[in-house]
Amino acid sequence: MEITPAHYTVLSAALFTIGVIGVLVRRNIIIIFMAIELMLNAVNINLVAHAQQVENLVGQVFVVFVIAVAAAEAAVGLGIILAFYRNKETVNIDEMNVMRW
Amino acid sequence: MDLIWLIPVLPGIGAALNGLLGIRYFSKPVAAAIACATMGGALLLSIFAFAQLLGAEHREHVVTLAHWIPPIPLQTVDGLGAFEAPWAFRLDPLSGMMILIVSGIGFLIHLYSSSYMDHEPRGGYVRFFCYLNLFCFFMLTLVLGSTFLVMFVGWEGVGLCSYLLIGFWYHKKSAADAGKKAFVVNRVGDFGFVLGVFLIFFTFGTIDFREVAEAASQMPVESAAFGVLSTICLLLFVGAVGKSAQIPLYVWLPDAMEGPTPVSALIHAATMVTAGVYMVGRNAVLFSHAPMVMTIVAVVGGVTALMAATIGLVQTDIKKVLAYSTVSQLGYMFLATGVGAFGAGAFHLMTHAFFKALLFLGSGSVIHAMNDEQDMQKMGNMKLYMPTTFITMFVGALAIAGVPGLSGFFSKDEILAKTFVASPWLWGLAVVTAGMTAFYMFRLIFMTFFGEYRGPKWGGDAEGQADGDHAAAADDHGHDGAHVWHGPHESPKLMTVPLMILAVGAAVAGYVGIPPIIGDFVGVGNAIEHFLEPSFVAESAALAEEGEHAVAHLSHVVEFGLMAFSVLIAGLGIALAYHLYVRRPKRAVELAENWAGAHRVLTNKYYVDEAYNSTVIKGTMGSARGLWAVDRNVVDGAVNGAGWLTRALSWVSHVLDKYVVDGLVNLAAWICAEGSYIFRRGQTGLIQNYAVATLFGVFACATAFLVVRFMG
Amino acid sequence: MAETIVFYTLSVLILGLAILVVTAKNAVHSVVALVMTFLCVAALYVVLEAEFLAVIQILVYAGGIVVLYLFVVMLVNLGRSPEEHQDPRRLSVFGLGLAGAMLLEVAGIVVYSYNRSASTVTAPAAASPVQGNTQELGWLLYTDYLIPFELASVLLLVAMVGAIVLAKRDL
Amino acid sequence: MLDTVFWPLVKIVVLLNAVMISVTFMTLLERKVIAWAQSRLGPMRVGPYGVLQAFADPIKLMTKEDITPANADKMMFTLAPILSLVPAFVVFAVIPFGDDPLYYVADINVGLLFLISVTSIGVYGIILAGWASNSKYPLLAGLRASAQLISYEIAVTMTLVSVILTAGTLSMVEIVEAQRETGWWIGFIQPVAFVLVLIGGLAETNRAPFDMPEAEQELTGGFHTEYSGMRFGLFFLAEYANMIVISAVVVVLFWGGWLRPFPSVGALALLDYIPSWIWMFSKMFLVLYLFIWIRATLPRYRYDQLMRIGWKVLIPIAIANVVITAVVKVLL
Repeated sequence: MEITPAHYTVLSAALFTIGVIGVLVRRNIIIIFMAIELMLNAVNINLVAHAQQVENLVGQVFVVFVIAVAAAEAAVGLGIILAFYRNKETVNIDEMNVMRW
Repeated sequence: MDLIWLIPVLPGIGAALNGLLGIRYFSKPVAAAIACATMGGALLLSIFAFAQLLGAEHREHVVTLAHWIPPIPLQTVDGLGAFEAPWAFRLDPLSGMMILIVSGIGFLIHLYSSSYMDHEPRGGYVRFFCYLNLFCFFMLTLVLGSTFLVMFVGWEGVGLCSYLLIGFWYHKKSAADAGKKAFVVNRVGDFGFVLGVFLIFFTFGTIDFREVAEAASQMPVESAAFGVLSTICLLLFVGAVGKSAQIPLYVWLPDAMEGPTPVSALIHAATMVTAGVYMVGRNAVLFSHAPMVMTIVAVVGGVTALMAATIGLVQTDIKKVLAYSTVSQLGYMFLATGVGAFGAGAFHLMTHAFFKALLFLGSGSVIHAMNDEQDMQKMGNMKLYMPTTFITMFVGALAIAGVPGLSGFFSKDEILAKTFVASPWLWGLAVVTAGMTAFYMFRLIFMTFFGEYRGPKWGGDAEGQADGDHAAAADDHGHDGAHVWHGPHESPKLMTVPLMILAVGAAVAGYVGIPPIIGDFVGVGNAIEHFLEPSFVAESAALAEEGEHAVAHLSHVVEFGLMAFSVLIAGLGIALAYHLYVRRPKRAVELAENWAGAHRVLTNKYYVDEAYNSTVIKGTMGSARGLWAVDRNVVDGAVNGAGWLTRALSWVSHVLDKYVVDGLVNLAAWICAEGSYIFRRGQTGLIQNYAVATLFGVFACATAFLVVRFMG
Repeated sequence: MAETIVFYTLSVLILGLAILVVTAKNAVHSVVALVMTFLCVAALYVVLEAEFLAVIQILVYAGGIVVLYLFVVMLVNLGRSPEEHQDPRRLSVFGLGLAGAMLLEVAGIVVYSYNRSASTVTAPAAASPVQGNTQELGWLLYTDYLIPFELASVLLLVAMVGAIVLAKRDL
Repeated sequence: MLDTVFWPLVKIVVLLNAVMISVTFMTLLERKVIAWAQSRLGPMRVGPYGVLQAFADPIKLMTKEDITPANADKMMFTLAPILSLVPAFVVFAVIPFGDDPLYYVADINVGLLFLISVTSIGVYGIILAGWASNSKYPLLAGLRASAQLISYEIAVTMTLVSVILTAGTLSMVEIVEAQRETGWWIGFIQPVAFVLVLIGGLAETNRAPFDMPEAEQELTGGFHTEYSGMRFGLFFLAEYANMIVISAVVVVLFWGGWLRPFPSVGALALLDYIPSWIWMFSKMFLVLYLFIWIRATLPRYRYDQLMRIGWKVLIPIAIANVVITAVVKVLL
């Protein structure tokens, strides 16, 4: 059976869904971040697969940008987590509600 | 000549340095050095500029430094005019002479002051030099200014410096009051001056001296009617009267003697007070076109000369004598300008600057020697203790008395001659004044330097000790605060050298203006009059028509007679003084007792101050009180009534606000607050719930897509 | 055939490890699973003829970002599990169901779409003056996508500054 | 199938065995060289001049008891040495040891990048080993080691960019070919880059003077304190394999790989009769000897000094080098 972009898309959707579930269910914010990385990777797989399908490298260019943005996001996000942890001694997202109301 | 703007600016820099930094940081020698150096620089520049001016073909040079006020459209008599004021300086013969006088005498007085003011604490010393430099800055601006406005800057500036310096010892109430008096009296004059400048702009559309003079020279001479030119001149003359201490505004000058003596010499004898004469001379063309005002000027000058001289006869304070003498001599200058002899006035201005500065500095030296004693009755026989001061002052007195060969003789004689042509009555006044001048000056000399020593005793030192010791003592006694007096002594070199230079000046300055009678004989013309002429005369057709009477010359015989007569009068005055104060001192006292009424009037200066006090000052105060009462009862009452009304209204408004408006607002807020309870439940602060909501939105979209695709 | 085997193997690995990432109790285990996932994704890129991206994926993700996560996990080494406290109002179960439903929907849409238009019309890429995956990618990045590329560098700089500011106790 | 699967597999097996054997002799060489540097004899008992010591050590490690601490995270504890060893071996795939395809496993067009990225995975082994031991010294050492590796990886990668610019390719084989074509070894063109890569290589392999993660005096042995037996042996193997990789990389990038000296001078053509892999191995040996020499000579850095040098000296110099190289490249 030939592997079509549809396969990659479904794989990507599955990976993305796992990421979504991680974001929605876990309470450790670091793991939530990791789940977000999973989602980004799912998107990347999609982009690369379709770039190959249409024989156009623009998709890969976008992956490069996604990776750059992911790096920036990780740096700042983890910085925030560390700063928060220093003040509140927790990484539980349920306890991060000081800005509510 | 393009650097003439530096002449005023240099002392300005000195003042800024001393004023901004010096009072906190500079030591006495540094401050004095800065002040003297800047003045010396100004003097050098003035000499160079003057030399170049002598060599120049066209004896007028204008340097525009910057545009101060850009052209502003203002209403004039012929439509809109552009009011424009550049920072422009004008060097012509008149201002050239003035900058030489101001910077030269200013420099000498700076030198003199550096020693004279040595008793001052450091701060006061530096402050003094700051003021002095500032004064020179403004005075040079005044004389170099090319427009009325620049001149006015200097005019007001010197007034300010005069105020500051008169009140230099501000802790002394009399000094502070004298400064205030000078300032207020000057305001009256300045008011006239400013009005005059306004009228000039309104009439001519410009305030540049040259342009105004050219415009005025095209207008007819107002010999019959009192026209606009006459009004301008009268207003300007009011300014001159204030600044140059003429009747009725002379009262501030005697009081101004409260200031330090170098200040009196520089400001209140040599330079500032002559600004009025300079200003009238500067506007000679205008004044020539207003003969009626000229008459007023001449009469005011003559009467002032005589009146001040009579007061001077009986004063016992050495500086007061000199002050009244100054007023009197200024009267002379106005007399000269009033009869159209602008050159003679300016000439006298110059010679007077020399000998009066000399006399003031000499008196300062004496006062210094007498431990700040100013009363001549407590002096006497000072020639023994301070020969240099005596000789130089004696030269000055001879010069002012008009003894032939010295400067005062030439200038005074020229004024007398010109006055005789214009009006023998005024000449009579002037001659009597000349006699009195000789008398009171030599009364001063004789009371101070001759006779017996009448002053207080001093400890320890034997009388008549060698002068050198005292000079040495004078050098070091300035250093300690508790200044112990060792008896009268000669002043230090820094003070006597300027005296000597000025004495030489007083002796020889007259030779630039040798009168025709002698000049023709020796073959020398009247250099200064010829030199100054371009400043006073414009190409005036109108004037040329009526010019005959102004330029009429005297025959040599008459002139010689007049000269001989005035010399005789002066000699009589000197002789009388010698008789009364050296030969028979008791006779003077008897005379005063016999003529007690007149003596009292003169001693009290004709009760002018009292008269002003009871009329002008009382009147002003009374009306002020009246206005105050009106203010308090009527105006305040109205204001308070308005206030009460406002409060009453605001109370009503407050009630409305509190119960009606606030009620509505609170109601709205209450509704929001109650309503928000329902919605607040959704705001859990759980970010994942929000994400679920987002996901639900995506889900809904996808479902909608599917539904549309497959069902629809 | 070979591609099919490789694809399915990698898919199973990716999804399995991803599930491990999300479910692991210990955060360090999550991180290790994440690294593995990324390595498998890199392998998938190689299959998709994107060698450069594969290498970059390893270099940046596995070698850089995830090390950062590991660091933070170790620095935030808690005495109590961060999962202990649970807000009663969370909608986790609902979210879980919703995500599953989403997956089904998307899969349905994808399958349906690809079945309907089996072969998509491909827009052939403009002829590139260079050969090879890396070179062509570089060419695109430095010509057509130069400005986004530079912006990305600025973004990274800003992120770096921000991270330092956030993480440093006292500046 | 034979060419795509079988022969590469044979080459991989041969290569891995060669690496492991050379590691054993590396340990012997190191002990001997350091001993000579310290006027000692070193191991002398096992075999003539202690040559067989190279086999005695691995046998000892393999036969020792393999202890897992009670509170350790067992899965990670087992995974860590593997994670450490695998990248060290994987990179050998792209290193060309000679001019013929026979002498290398694969020539991929992003070879250098592949090398960099795979070595960057090695840090997980160290950091996880430290964490999984559930002991404070290994944890500290693991954190230190990973921080050090990441820091110096940046410097080395930046430096390699300038080499790539000079050679104009990412493929290891083509880099060597480029040096043959220009006739200049890149080490002569980029001496600064060479020094930077050498220093960075020392740091990345945790060699003296950057052997902070295993500083015995401070950390009682480093991240592998709790390891024993063959698991410790794996770390050991990984470290020395990494050293060999670094030496190979230095030789390939800077000193002409398998090329004879002065490849452009025709007069030395007779040197071509010596097989290319001998040139390669002799150059690698020199570099390895230099590493051991440095270890015997230089004292250890303090941790803060190490990080400061990495961030404040090496990285700025590396960036400057890239900029200068780029400018020169554009101008020429």
